[in-house]
Amino acid sequence: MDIKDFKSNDEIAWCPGCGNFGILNAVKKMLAKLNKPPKDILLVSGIGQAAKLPHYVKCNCFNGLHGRALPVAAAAKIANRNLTVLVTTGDGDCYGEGGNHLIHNIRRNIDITVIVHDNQIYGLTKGQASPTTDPEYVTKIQEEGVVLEPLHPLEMAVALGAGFVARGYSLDIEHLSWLMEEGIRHKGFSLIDVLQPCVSFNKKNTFEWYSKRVYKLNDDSSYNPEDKMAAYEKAHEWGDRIPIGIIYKAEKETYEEKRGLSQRIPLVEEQIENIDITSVLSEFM
Amino acid sequence: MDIKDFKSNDEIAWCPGCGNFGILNAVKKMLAKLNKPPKDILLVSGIGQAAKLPHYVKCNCFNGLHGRALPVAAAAKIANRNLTVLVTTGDGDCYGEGGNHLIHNIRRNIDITVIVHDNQIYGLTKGQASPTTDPEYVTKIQEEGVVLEPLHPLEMAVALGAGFVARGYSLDIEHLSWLMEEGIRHKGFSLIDVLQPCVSFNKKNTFEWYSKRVYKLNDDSSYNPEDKMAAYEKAHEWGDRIPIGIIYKAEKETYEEKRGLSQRIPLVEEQIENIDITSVLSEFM
Amino acid sequence: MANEITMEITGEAGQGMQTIGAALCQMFKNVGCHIFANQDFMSRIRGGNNFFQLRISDNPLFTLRQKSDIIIALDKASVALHRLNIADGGILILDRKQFNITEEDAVFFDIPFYDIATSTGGSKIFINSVSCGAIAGITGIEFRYVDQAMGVTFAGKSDEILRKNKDAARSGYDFVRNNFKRDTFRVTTGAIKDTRTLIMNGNDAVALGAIRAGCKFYSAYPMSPSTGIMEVIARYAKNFHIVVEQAEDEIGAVNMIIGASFAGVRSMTATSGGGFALMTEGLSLAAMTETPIVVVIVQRPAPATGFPTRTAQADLELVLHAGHGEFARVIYAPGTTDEAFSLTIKAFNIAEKYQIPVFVMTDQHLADSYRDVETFDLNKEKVQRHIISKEDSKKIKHYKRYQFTESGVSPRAVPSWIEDVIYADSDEHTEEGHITEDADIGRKMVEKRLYKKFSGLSQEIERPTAYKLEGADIVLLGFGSTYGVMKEVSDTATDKNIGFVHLSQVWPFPSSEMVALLKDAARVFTVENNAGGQLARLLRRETGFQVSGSLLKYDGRPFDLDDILNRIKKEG
Amino acid sequence: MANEITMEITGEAGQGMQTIGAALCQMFKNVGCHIFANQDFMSRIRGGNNFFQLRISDNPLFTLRQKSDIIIALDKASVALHRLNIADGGILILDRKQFNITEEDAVFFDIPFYDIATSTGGSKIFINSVSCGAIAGITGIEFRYVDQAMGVTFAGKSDEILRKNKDAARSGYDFVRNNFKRDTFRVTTGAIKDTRTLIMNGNDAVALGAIRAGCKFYSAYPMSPSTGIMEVIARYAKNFHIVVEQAEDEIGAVNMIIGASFAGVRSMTATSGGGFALMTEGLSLAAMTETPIVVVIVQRPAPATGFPTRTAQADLELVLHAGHGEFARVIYAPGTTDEAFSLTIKAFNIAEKYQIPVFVMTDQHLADSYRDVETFDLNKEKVQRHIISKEDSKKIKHYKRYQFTESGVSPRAVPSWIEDVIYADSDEHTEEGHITEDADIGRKMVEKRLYKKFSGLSQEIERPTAYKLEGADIVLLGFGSTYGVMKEVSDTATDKNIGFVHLSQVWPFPSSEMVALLKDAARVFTVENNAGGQLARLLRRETGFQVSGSLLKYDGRPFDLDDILNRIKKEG
Ligand SMILES: Cc1ncc(C[n+]2csc(CCOP(=O)(O)OP(=O)(O)O)c2C)c(N)n1
Ligand SMILES: Cc1ncc(C[n+]2csc(CCOP(=O)(O)OP(=O)(O)O)c2C)c(N)n1
Ligand code: SF4
Ligand code: SF4
Ligand SMILES: [Mg+2]
Ligand SMILES: [Mg+2]
Repeated sequence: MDIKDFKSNDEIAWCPGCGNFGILNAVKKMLAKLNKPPKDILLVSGIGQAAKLPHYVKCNCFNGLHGRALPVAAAAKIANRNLTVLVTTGDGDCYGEGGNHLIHNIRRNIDITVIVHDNQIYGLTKGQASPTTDPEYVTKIQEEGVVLEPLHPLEMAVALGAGFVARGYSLDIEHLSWLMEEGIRHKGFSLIDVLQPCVSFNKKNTFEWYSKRVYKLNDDSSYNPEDKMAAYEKAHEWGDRIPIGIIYKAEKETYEEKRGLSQRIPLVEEQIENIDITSVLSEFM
Repeated sequence: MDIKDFKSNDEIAWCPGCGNFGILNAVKKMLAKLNKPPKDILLVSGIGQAAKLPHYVKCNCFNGLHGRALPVAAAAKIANRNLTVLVTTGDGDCYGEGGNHLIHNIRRNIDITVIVHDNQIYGLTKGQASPTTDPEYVTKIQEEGVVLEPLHPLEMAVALGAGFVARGYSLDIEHLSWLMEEGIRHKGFSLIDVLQPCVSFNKKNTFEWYSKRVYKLNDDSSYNPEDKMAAYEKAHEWGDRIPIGIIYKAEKETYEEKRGLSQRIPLVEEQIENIDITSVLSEFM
Repeated sequence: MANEITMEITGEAGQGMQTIGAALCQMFKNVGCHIFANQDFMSRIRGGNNFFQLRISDNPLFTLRQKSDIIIALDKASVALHRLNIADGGILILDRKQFNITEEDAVFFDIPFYDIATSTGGSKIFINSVSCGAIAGITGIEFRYVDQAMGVTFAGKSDEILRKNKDAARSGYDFVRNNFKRDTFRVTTGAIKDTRTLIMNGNDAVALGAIRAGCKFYSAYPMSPSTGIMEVIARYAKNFHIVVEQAEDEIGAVNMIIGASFAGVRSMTATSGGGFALMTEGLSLAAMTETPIVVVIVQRPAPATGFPTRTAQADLELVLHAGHGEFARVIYAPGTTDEAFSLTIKAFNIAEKYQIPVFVMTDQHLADSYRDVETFDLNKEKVQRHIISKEDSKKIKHYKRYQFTESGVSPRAVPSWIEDVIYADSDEHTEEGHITEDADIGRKMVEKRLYKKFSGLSQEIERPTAYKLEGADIVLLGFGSTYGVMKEVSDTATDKNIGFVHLSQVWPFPSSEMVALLKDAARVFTVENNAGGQLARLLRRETGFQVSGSLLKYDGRPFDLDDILNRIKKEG
Repeated sequence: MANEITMEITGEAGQGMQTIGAALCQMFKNVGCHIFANQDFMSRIRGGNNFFQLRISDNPLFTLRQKSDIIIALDKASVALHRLNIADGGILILDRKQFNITEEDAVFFDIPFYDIATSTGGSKIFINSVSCGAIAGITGIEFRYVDQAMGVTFAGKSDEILRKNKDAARSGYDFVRNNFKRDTFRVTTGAIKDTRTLIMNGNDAVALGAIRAGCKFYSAYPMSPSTGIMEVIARYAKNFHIVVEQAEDEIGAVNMIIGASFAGVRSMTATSGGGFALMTEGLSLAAMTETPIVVVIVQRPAPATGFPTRTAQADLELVLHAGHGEFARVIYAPGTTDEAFSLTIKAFNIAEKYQIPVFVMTDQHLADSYRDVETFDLNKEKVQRHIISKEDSKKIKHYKRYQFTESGVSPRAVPSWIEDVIYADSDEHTEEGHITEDADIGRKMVEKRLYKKFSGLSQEIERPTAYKLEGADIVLLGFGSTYGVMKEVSDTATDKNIGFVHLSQVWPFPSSEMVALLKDAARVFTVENNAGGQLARLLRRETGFQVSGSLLKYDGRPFDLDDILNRIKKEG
């Protein structure tokens, strides 16, 4: 497959210079490498700028409700385990409105990959604080600055037992697409939080701000992403230095395996025209 | 105040022998010690067996919707910071249906205390798996046993930056009421997960099962609940040994402090009869 | 000889009323009686007061009675609570010694349940079986039926347990044969020749309908009184390769079934009012993305938590309008178990045909009450698929998910079966499924989803049931579970001719048919388990027809035969 | 001399149409014109095509026109997109050089915006101010008004920025005075003598109403087009000691306002369809616990995400029936900014008086469009509290939260003010607020929450506005934002007499009043921004009255004057 095979004709509605473009390029690059035809890939999203991404890739797309991408994605995968299922979502979409689905789908451990475009702001609705907005950042709603502790998505995911927890940066497309590849390769739920500058509404966490701070975990060969305590520390690190890379990794049995789905034909292939229920009926006699 | 001052005349609808009775007794014991009149205390709950508790105590009570105790409690505290606000909730109520409110109210850090009656089962609806049900436990819905990773509420709370994270056991009333006292004393959001045997539907995690396993963290003077990494380890411990006590503790500025509510009169005391908005109107001229 | 008996077993939650009930149903069915049984329970696991009403007759039964001929009180509190529910000539069976009741009362019939249970079985848990035996004795049926019923009820238990239960039943039976001399309650047997009938409640029927319809993915969050549906599907899930997934909340549930359905799999959820309220945004998503889903609403009294284990029909208007924006939907309101079964299958067919959300609206009363019904005719409602088959999919190279068509329905492809990709979108979208801001496309999409689909749906409305309308002094009108009471009222009322019209589909509304049916009626009353008279309002909105009045009940309890008969009498 | 001009500024999102719009409104208001301005925007931050329509007149204005006399195109794409929107005799202003447009077109008027902006201000961002100056020049108003408007618009910016903007505007003004010779567009000035009028949109008015009403707690989740309300309240929150809390989701928001209200504080939320759908379980909780809340719904087209930044009135039926179970509610549907202000205050009063959820239902068109209105009469709707005062609370030793009363309303105490405790419960409950399973209490509680409160509420329905009904050939009927178009149609139509009836309260429905108003009307048409004709249905349901037809629009755009005039013409 080639990047061109994933070209969509839909006009891109993002602001010029937005960090989302990097993520889009990384997705396409990764897909080209994945070597699966577009028809066997499903991108699911909620609502927000991030959530528009599936329209800009030629793949199956389900662009659902704000906050609700995960249950759609998880169930689509259950219905047809041959689909490669990716979720593209925002920090508001996934960590705010969709928080409950995130924590429980981490527990579910279905083999899907979730890419969070984390611009630390609500972009599409014009700049309110998101769960990850830095403390004290002032917006039209948070007039005196954000007072809530930012959500720590990666720490939380480790705590919940996620098997693949990573952070990428939208400017480092090579690294990001590698992370996505690894996420897809990982059997089970993968969470990739991506630092994504919003040039229109996040005046603090800019390209410059991030670029100055990010460093690659995998450059440090002593870092062992299978060490949970080390992962907690790296997941927590934020400020002068921000690690990107695979923070935590653990092999676990997936939902599909535990429920025996992997051994049967995909649900979608079942014939349903004339299901014989007479034996069940007789139990009610 | 005396325990009798908190006696409610409502008939208790729990099963005889239920672990909830221990929690009820601990709550009353703690209230008696707190030395605040019932009228200045508010118990908020959702729906479930646990959530019936406020009816069995003489205090103000708001028994709301399944999963939605936290937003009610948080806002009641914002409206009247003189109220002591407690939430009594179940593992389904708080970690299942109410998961999103939990993670974001931990971030909000309002000065309320949340007591989760964690019987690792949905009691009131007759025994389906809850987010904390042990793996492989069989129910009428989970016919082949639970396959989801149990939610790790304490680890998650630490990850999210909660300032008071504890576990109690409903049979150890003394210890539990002490935990509750500490939780209330703690400025900010406090989470107390309470091991609570359900004699009707949880045939695994019984009194006997828990009693064999629990041990008190505070018996071990070397345990420092302000050490986050240690806290992660203890929060994760489950199986042959289950720690109870204060797992994690950290001082943080509360929501009320950050938003300047502590310095002004409670919202509920504001006069609203003739608010002068002429200066605002002139800005629209 | 009675050709109809009503009995009631009452006690605390946790005393096993459900087990006795099941055994008695089995027993009387095998004797050849028609049965109707209803459980009245509180929202608690132990204590309080629950009861089980069981009617038996040589005519088919559909509803409850206000009073019972035989009441068995399993605890002391029940005696006072149910004393007034005894019908003329009825008896109240109790264990005076155990309850420490010394007063005399002509209706009392004393059975030392506790002593019999402990002496034969060794524990008071055998009281239930003693009761079954006693009932058999009083109604004069042969013991072998008790024996058989015990076998079914305790199938899977150890031989020892089974034996003890049988012994306990036998002792109860013998005690009665020795001490109870009236034969008022002897039943006529053999009304049903073929005992291969089903004893089933509404939840069972919906669950079996879903299995038969090819539902392969079921996701829900537990909520009384709908949880039984999930339990039944879960029980058979492995056999039929169905995935039952308990969701984290109802929002997760509805979005999951949308996801599975988008991927090509028939999917369903069930819930009650509060959970349904949480799903409403998702319904709108199903409508917008044109993803078929089936949502079962088992109504219970509200607002908010209300009476969690009781019954109501107060969410008709909610289900009619739930979900923001305007789109076509279908609402079935089965009146009986057989309708619950066949309309659930139809719900899947229609959802898939029109790519819309379809609702099966029942209530706690239908969901939890048992009747004997003839085994289902599996040819009545067959599975009809409305997707592009795998075979045909191979030919498709260019696909538009929302192609404009005459019918408003665009051919639906399954992702990965066709060569092209599929875009589904919750924003207003083009035929290709991409976000648009175009006014004309928006308008045409609204027309597609609302007008065009509605017009197709209007061609296949379930016909209302019309019964004894000719010459009726009063016509009753209802939907859903009130079928039962209307039917028996029609058949029983003596001083007046009572007909009825029952809607098992409330939307699209069968307007012209209703006008035709009702226009000559002397007087029309709706019978509704709600306070608003919602069906009457809907009728007026759709046809202009105004009913003479509404017989409403909104205390969480179902109607019973006597209640409606009395009210009709009062109406004059 | 024109006594009415319509202009349009159009370009990409992010080009600053809102800033120009605000400056122009300010300028024309100070000249003494009435204005009406509406923003048409896409759901994106940059690019695409947005436009701003501004009407000025010496008569009060209420709605849009189909075509504009003056169009300023700020980018090349806009020229083609808006060419057909030019009214007879109108002009399209463009920067031919910059857009590289060589074709001739009689309507073109070329202004080298780019060159002027860069030469005077040093950057193309000054194009907006050049445009303002140009408009002032074309409409012939004195430059000092531009100067003043610039001052207001750029208040808070540095002196340098202000000066550059003024220079840019001046250059635009001068360019036009030198090059544009027609005086067709010169405006009559001084229609408004007192320029202390407000320029405000519906969201502003609702927010100010809430502040004035004593709302002290506001919680919401951002959602277009309702977010503006939260922004305005947040802007003034500190001054008025209001806590504005952005919730984690809409479910959190509605439950938060219930919690704060239970604690005694007036509380509000606002949202749009999808968020409202998520709140519906919470509405039912407010009703059951009898906790007053005010919920504002700013409608936008759906289903699902729909057109997020556009307008609709399609959620009337949803708001009428949202929430499981049956309970009294009130729905206001303000037609103008002043109504939005005063009905928001009334919403708080009524919510508190009846302890129910009260809805203020607006839509994107009302929310985002600006008009000049006389400054609000603060005596019209005063704050009336309906809680037990702190003073009176001291005397209360025994309290029943849900005491049965004649009115259905139980005196409401504030926790900690009284000596007793307060139990509020989402289950069916006793007068004391404890869970009950009792049928009689349940029935009486339903009657309390539904019948009794409804009957009180029916005594204080907002009267519909009736206008020019006498001798009307056609009576228009609408709710909410269509007030504007109906009013102008009535005043403008020449070939027929057009009257209208406007409902600013849709529930409880003013049934008898409507019958009285409409019964003699020759023909009645509802005017609704939806596809279902929902108001017509409601009218029929409540009164039996059937309208002659419905003028519907469901493409996400508001009605305009010409559209309705044309349709009326077609109706004959
Ligand atoms: C139920 C619901 N609530 C609110 C919205 C409005 N909304 C759309 S996008 C968005 C925030 C998006 O933020 P994020 O997920 O961070 O995406 P971004 O635009 O920043 O990429 C909100 C609040 C909605 N569409 N649906
Ligand atoms: C929206 C909604 N969904 C579902 C329910 C049904 N329900 C009531 S209690 C409960 C589970 C309670 O479990 P938990 O919180 O663990 O409490 P427990 O009974 O075990 O103490 C459920 C699912 C409900 N009341 N509301
Ligand atoms: S608003 Fe921010 S996130 Fe959205 S497209 Fe523009 S720059 Fe990107
Ligand atoms: S069901 Fe379980 S949790 Fe509920 S009261 Fe009974 S024992 Fe306690
Ligand atoms: Mg974001
Ligand atoms: Mg529990």
